Amino acid sequence: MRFVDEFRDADKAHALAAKIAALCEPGREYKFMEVCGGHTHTIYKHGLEDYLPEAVTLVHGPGCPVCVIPMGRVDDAMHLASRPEVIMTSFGDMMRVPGSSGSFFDAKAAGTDIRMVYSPLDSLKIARQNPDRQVVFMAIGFETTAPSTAMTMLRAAAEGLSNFSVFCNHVTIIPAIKAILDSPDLRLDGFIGPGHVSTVIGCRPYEFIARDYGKPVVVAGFEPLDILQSIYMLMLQLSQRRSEVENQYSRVVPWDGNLVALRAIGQTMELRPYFEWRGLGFISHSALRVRDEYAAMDAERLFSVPGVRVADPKACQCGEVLKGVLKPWECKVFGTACTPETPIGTCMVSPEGACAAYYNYGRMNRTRVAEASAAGSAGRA
Amino acid sequence: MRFVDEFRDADKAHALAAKIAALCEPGREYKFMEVCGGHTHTIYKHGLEDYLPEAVTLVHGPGCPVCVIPMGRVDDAMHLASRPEVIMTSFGDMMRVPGSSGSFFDAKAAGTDIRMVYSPLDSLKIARQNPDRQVVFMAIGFETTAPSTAMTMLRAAAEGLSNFSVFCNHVTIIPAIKAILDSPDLRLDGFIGPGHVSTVIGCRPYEFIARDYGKPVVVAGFEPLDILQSIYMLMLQLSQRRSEVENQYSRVVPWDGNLVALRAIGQTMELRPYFEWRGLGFISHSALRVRDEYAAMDAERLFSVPGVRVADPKACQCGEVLKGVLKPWECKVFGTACTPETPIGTCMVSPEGACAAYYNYGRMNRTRVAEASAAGSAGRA
Amino acid sequence: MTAGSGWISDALREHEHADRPEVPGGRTELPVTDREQQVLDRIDRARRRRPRVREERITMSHGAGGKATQTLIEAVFLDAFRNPLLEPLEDAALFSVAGPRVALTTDSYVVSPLFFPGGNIGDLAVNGTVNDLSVSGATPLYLTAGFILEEGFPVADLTRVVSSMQEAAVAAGVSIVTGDTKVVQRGKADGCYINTAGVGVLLGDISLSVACAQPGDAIIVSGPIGDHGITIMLARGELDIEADIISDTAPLNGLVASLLAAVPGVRAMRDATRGGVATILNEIAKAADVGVLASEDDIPVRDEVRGASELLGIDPMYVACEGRLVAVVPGESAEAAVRAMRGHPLGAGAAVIGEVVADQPGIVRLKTAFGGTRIVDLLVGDPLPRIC
Amino acid sequence: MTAGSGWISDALREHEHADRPEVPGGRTELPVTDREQQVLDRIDRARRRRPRVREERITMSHGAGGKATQTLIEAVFLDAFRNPLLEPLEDAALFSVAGPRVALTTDSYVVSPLFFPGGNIGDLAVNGTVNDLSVSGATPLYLTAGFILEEGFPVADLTRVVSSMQEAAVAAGVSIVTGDTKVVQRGKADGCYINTAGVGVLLGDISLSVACAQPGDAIIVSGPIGDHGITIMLARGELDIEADIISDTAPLNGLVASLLAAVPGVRAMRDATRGGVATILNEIAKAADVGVLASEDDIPVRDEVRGASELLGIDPMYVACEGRLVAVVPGESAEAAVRAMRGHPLGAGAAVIGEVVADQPGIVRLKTAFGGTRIVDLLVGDPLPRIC
Amino acid sequence: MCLGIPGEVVEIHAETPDLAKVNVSGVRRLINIGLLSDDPPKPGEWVLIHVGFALSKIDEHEAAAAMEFLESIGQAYEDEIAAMRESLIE
Amino acid sequence: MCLGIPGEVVEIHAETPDLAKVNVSGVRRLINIGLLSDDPPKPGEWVLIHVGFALSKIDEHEAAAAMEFLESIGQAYEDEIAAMRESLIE
Ligand code: SF4
Ligand code: SF4
Ligand SMILES: [Mg+2]
Ligand SMILES: [Mg+2]
Ligand SMILES: [Mg+2]
Ligand SMILES: [Mg+2]
Ligand SMILES: [Mg+2]
Ligand SMILES: [Mg+2]
Ligand SMILES: [Mg+2]
Ligand SMILES: [Mg+2]
Ligand SMILES: [Mg+2]
Ligand SMILES: [Mg+2]
Repeated sequence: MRFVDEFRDADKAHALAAKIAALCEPGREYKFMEVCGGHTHTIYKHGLEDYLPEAVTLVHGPGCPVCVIPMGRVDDAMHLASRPEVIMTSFGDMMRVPGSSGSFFDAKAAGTDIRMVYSPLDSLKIARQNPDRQVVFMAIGFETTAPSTAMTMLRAAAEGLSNFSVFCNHVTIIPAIKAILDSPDLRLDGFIGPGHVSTVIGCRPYEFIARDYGKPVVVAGFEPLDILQSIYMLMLQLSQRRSEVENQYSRVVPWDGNLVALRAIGQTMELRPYFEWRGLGFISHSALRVRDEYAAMDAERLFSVPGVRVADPKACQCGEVLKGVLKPWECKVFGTACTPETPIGTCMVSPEGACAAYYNYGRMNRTRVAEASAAGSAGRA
Repeated sequence: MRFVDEFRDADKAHALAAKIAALCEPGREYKFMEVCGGHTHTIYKHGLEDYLPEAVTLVHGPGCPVCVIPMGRVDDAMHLASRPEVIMTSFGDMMRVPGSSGSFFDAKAAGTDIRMVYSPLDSLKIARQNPDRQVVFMAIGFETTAPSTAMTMLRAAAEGLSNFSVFCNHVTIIPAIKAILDSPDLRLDGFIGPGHVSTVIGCRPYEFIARDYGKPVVVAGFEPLDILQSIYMLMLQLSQRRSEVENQYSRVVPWDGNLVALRAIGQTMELRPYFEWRGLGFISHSALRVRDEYAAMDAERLFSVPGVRVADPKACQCGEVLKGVLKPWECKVFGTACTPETPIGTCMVSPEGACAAYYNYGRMNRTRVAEASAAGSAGRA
Repeated sequence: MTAGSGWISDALREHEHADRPEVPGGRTELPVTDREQQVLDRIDRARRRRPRVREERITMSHGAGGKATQTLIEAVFLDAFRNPLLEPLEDAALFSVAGPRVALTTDSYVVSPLFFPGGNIGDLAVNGTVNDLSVSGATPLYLTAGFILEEGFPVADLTRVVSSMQEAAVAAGVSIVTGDTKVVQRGKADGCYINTAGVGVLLGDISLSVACAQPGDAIIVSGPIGDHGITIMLARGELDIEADIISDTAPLNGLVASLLAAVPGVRAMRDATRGGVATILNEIAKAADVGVLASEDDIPVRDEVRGASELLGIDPMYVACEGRLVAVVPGESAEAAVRAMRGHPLGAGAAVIGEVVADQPGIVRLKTAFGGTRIVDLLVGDPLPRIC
Repeated sequence: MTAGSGWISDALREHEHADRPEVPGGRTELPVTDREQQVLDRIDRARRRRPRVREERITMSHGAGGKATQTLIEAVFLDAFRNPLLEPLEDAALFSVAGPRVALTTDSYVVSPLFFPGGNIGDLAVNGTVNDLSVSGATPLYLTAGFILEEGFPVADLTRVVSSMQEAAVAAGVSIVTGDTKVVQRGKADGCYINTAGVGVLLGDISLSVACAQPGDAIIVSGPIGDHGITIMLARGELDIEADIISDTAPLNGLVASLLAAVPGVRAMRDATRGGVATILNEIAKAADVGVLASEDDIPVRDEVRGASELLGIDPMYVACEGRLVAVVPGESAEAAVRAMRGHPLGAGAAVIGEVVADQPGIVRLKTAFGGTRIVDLLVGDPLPRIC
Repeated sequence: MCLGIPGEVVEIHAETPDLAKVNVSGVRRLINIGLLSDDPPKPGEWVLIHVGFALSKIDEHEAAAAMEFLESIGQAYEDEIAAMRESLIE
Repeated sequence: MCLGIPGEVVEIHAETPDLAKVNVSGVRRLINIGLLSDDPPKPGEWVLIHVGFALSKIDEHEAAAAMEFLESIGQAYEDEIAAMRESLIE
């Protein structure tokens, strides 16, 4: 696959790893946060940590769309879905996210009409096919996904579809990063910037990080070499005592983002005064809601939504994991009470969730792995 | 079973048979029509003909509710049923009656929403459970069944149910008997009168047969001894040169019928000017339709019904069988092209249809049967 | 809705028991890799625990072949059916059979409702297949079990079904040695369908076939007919009819063994299921090209079965049984056969109901209680409640 | 709508051929009983004719056990599967098996759509069960076939499915010797579900089990993985994705025979179906309590399977195959095994994909193409298309 | 015409006196007795049931009379048969 | 964040120029290119696909530059390794 395979080359990874190792100042520890869950996924899926020196630690950030949905919103969605006239549509990732009484998947098994879609546009197809039902799209995701929801709303409006609406849970990444930067218990040396969000918002929004907090940011692609190169670029900035926003993913991310996408979002959605993030609490101006002009497509206004706040289960330490304070395995219930089969926190649900990524791909003794790899004939490290 | 088993006693049957045989005038043939398909069913199911002398022949009449439904009405019903909002409800007997493009059963297999009910009241239950659908009850039957439809309509009206209607195909037996009496090609010596119809209409309506046509009528019950006794009573009238209406089934049939039932019919339905009977053609004042006062429950007015007339398949000789001109097996296609699996005519569908009754129960060589019975240890004739 | 907040507390309770060696001084004491390794070891122990189905309902995951499927198989099926042949959970069960010939049969069970007076789909699925083997003259040994579950099916119901299967298997002396589970979307099944295939062994040179029926043979039924079919029709509730009647579902291998021991010359046996006794009589008439003459008076039918049949306008001769067999034996062995069957609890109501005759080959006739004769043909269509 | 007015003309045409000896002078010539007898004889001849299913769609009657069921069995199933063991249509098929041990397996097939590029539910149902027997080391001999049909299912589709089954059975050298048909109400199934159980015989003392895997063993896959699963996902049409890819459904008994002939020391085989190759690797790790170390680069995956998987965010390792096996062989036999498999058309793409190791028992690790290592656990849930 | 089955009224439905529970050979069903409102059946009385409605009451007196007649001719017939047999034996 | 896959535009949908068929490793799907209306992709160009939408065009020039950099350090690394090996042999 073009633009994929060439960025998975092991030889180049060794070269980059050597460069990174060479940049390590003796005795210094480096902590970088990959903001985006897609990066977390790549890191574990490809075993990228095998290439990093001990001194470099990756901290998994809050950029997993599913992980930050608070339980109350899941319950609200479930409440909507349980209306007999409603067909709820949802991305596959969302299906296993636990609300306080089970997931969409459980509700579907119990008879609630919840259907999985690949694209928000599929919801329109379902709406057209079921004119006597109300199709509600469970909109989740960061700025990457919001434009697709926006385009789908514009399309529905153009068609005059009257039975399609959006339960809007889109969130914006910058306030979350800011919240993390402001949290007292975390020391980071730099950020691996979210590549796909940046195709929409561009690189400028990160400048305050470099400027005000003095932390380097490298917007990174999603292949393992992209991430390794970004780490190298961060190390290089640190060694040169620079703190800038750089774009490793320039083949995909334009510096100014996608204006059409931003316009579409702006036309249909506006910032909420505040929104609850799982583990991070309420963050102001951190999420989107449907604009008044599209009230007829706003499920929150069309149907009454209980909107109760549900406290996370006490055992759940997702907040600490999302902030990068705890490693996934350091959560007390990790792997015993909380597993991908029975996720207690949402970080255990999505393949982008730090806990799930670690559990599914990373759960092994790296020292022993390294030995085995060296010995094993099937490997080729 | 009380009122059943005691009327199935073989010893008494032998006694009656002997009495009947004794009444046969040498050289004379006796032809009695059992008007009612229920009687036809009893006759074959119990092998009653084994008790009758050669000189006595039973002619099967038109009193099978399903057999007289013309193809056009089945097609109309199918048209109604195929409307997406309609749930058609039907008695089991009706399910296999062929229209010009298959039966209800076939339509159901192809996805049409047709449900079997035991009682018309079950249709109300379905209507209550499906407030957004239109439940149409396929009403068929003679005066026996019409009161149940009428009571169901009255109940629906009392409840204010707005999604229940009736596709009314109720027919009345007297005009059909008159049509047979007037048909030139048939000579009958008397009638075994329909017992269950008579619980509703009583015995008086048959008086014209005795009076104007000089044929004896005995209203008969449905157990084999009832029929045998009725034949005996007919033979007795003939031997005494009487022609009267007698009531063999007095344990169930009041001479004046059931006034409540007649009132219920009269309140909800009225005579049609004419109606088509399969095989018998159009007979005036021979069927019921919904009264104007209940127009909101008349499927024929609520929905447009094509009302096309469909000619019976050319090979079909149901008309002759219904009039008693042909014995079932004398129809050219009997048992080869027309079988209960693939009925061409409706007489092959219902267990009360003469052809079906003969095919299912009677299809054997009676002479050989008699021999076998005599020899067989399992029998006890 | 599955789970409820209950599952979280459940999971946590279990977690408490995840024999975790406490790190004395808290996590700062050990280097990171050691602490991580301890967590991994704890997870490893938790994973090796006895699996438990936490969901209240079957979800698509239970059929996807992954962890949920494995948990379902181990916690529900293996746990109930446990035997050395099933236990390896390999692609096929391996065993030896001692006997010159092997009998193989299959049936799918789609009964609705799944639970009914006298049984449920589980014992039905075991007994039905045991019976097909038994009436073939085989000693039933091994069963397969294939489940098609509908998304949303309550796990508690599945557990009940499965434990009934095991009880039925134990009662019949057979083992369920291999199985399969598929889950289909909601609305693509009716809760639970089960297929069982069965393997039995024929000892000696027994040779049974309805084609062997000969004029003069007696036809015997092992007990009152139609109980199962009527029970099911009433259990559906649509007819609003109540009656104190229960399904006759039962394994017939014991009864068959008694019969074969007493009457080695038995010509054929069939278990009367769908289509009832009438269908079997027709199968005999057709296969052997003989006439069958049965006697209505001699056919055992319970009052309730008769009452319900009259109300619905159906004929008990066509109504299904699930624990009755029809046997064809030489006329001279009829008495011995009935005696042998009556000696077994499941044959207490055995009776000769007719005989094989030479004339009218292919046709089944019934001497009615009234003293007449009528044909009993194969049923056309379903036995539909009728008005006329 | 079934039939159409066409069925009447059909029936009449057939009636014309009902070799009816013409009564010379018409019916008045003969006494009534003789005429009646002639009609009865004519009917008798018509009834003994070859049965034919006239309906275009399956109706409830086809499952009621009466005439329609019998017609369906004879005209569709018996006609396609005809063999001496099936033909008596007794309650069980009887046969002898020559071999010390017998293998028994079952699987239900609920694939949707029923017809897909490269096959349909029919050949799938035969191949799948043949494969479970084959990978157990058995020579597949006899299959059962249990159908659950949905009211309204087109008879033409059923006929296609059944003839594919027969073709697959012939190709695999097995016979379908007993069967069962149930019909469920519209909306209670998805057209057609099939269960097949299979009996095979183990010759010699071959003993295969994933529990026998030992450190040093090589793990081999017989060809590119995931073709079937991706084909089915795309064939459903909901994803609007097109690709020139067809199911790999195939009978593996020939390939297994070649492998066993070349490498008698084979430890175990599994056919990779639901859950894909990843699940089998986990089964090995768990059953033998060993580690499994596979190499991403060595696992054959077609471009289209990879492309579709990337688009959908799923992992080909978990995608189903229906004609691929995973074999565990001693390390020293790996080369011979691959050579033997490549000599067979169904093993042309065979490759060593990993090895059994002693450390991290119970865990499957994958050396990624990138040179890292990751765990490959059992799949949780369905492979769901994902956005993130 | 149309199926009619005799059943014994077991009880009148308390809330809806339109309905009665009838017993047919040990099988019970609620049926509508609205068509007999001129003379509603009491428990112990028998009715004829058709499609869930009681169509008429069964007159035990008339039934007994019918049986009597049948028995009388049955008796006469048996006497005759017996006489014939005796004459044959003689 | 969120899955993004590179695909090659194969053709623009004739009736709805909002839609384009893309090819991902031999697999084709129609996707919405409305978000690229400022500079619509032409057949042969590559786009990044996310939930059925093209989110951005892939800049081949930038990709080549990135590759060049990676290759250069790869080369440098290999030279170094080779040098090291030689030094060991010596
Ligand atoms: S292990 Fe579970 S509860 Fe703990 S942080 Fe991870 S997802 Fe949250
Ligand atoms: S055989 Fe068929 S076509 Fe002929 S009269 Fe009877 S029902 Fe009608
Ligand atoms: Mg809903
Ligand atoms: Mg309809
Ligand atoms: Mg069977
Ligand atoms: Mg069976
Ligand atoms: Mg059987
Ligand atoms: Mg299986
Ligand atoms: Mg199997
Ligand atoms: Mg299998
Ligand atoms: Mg297998
Ligand atoms: Mg069967």
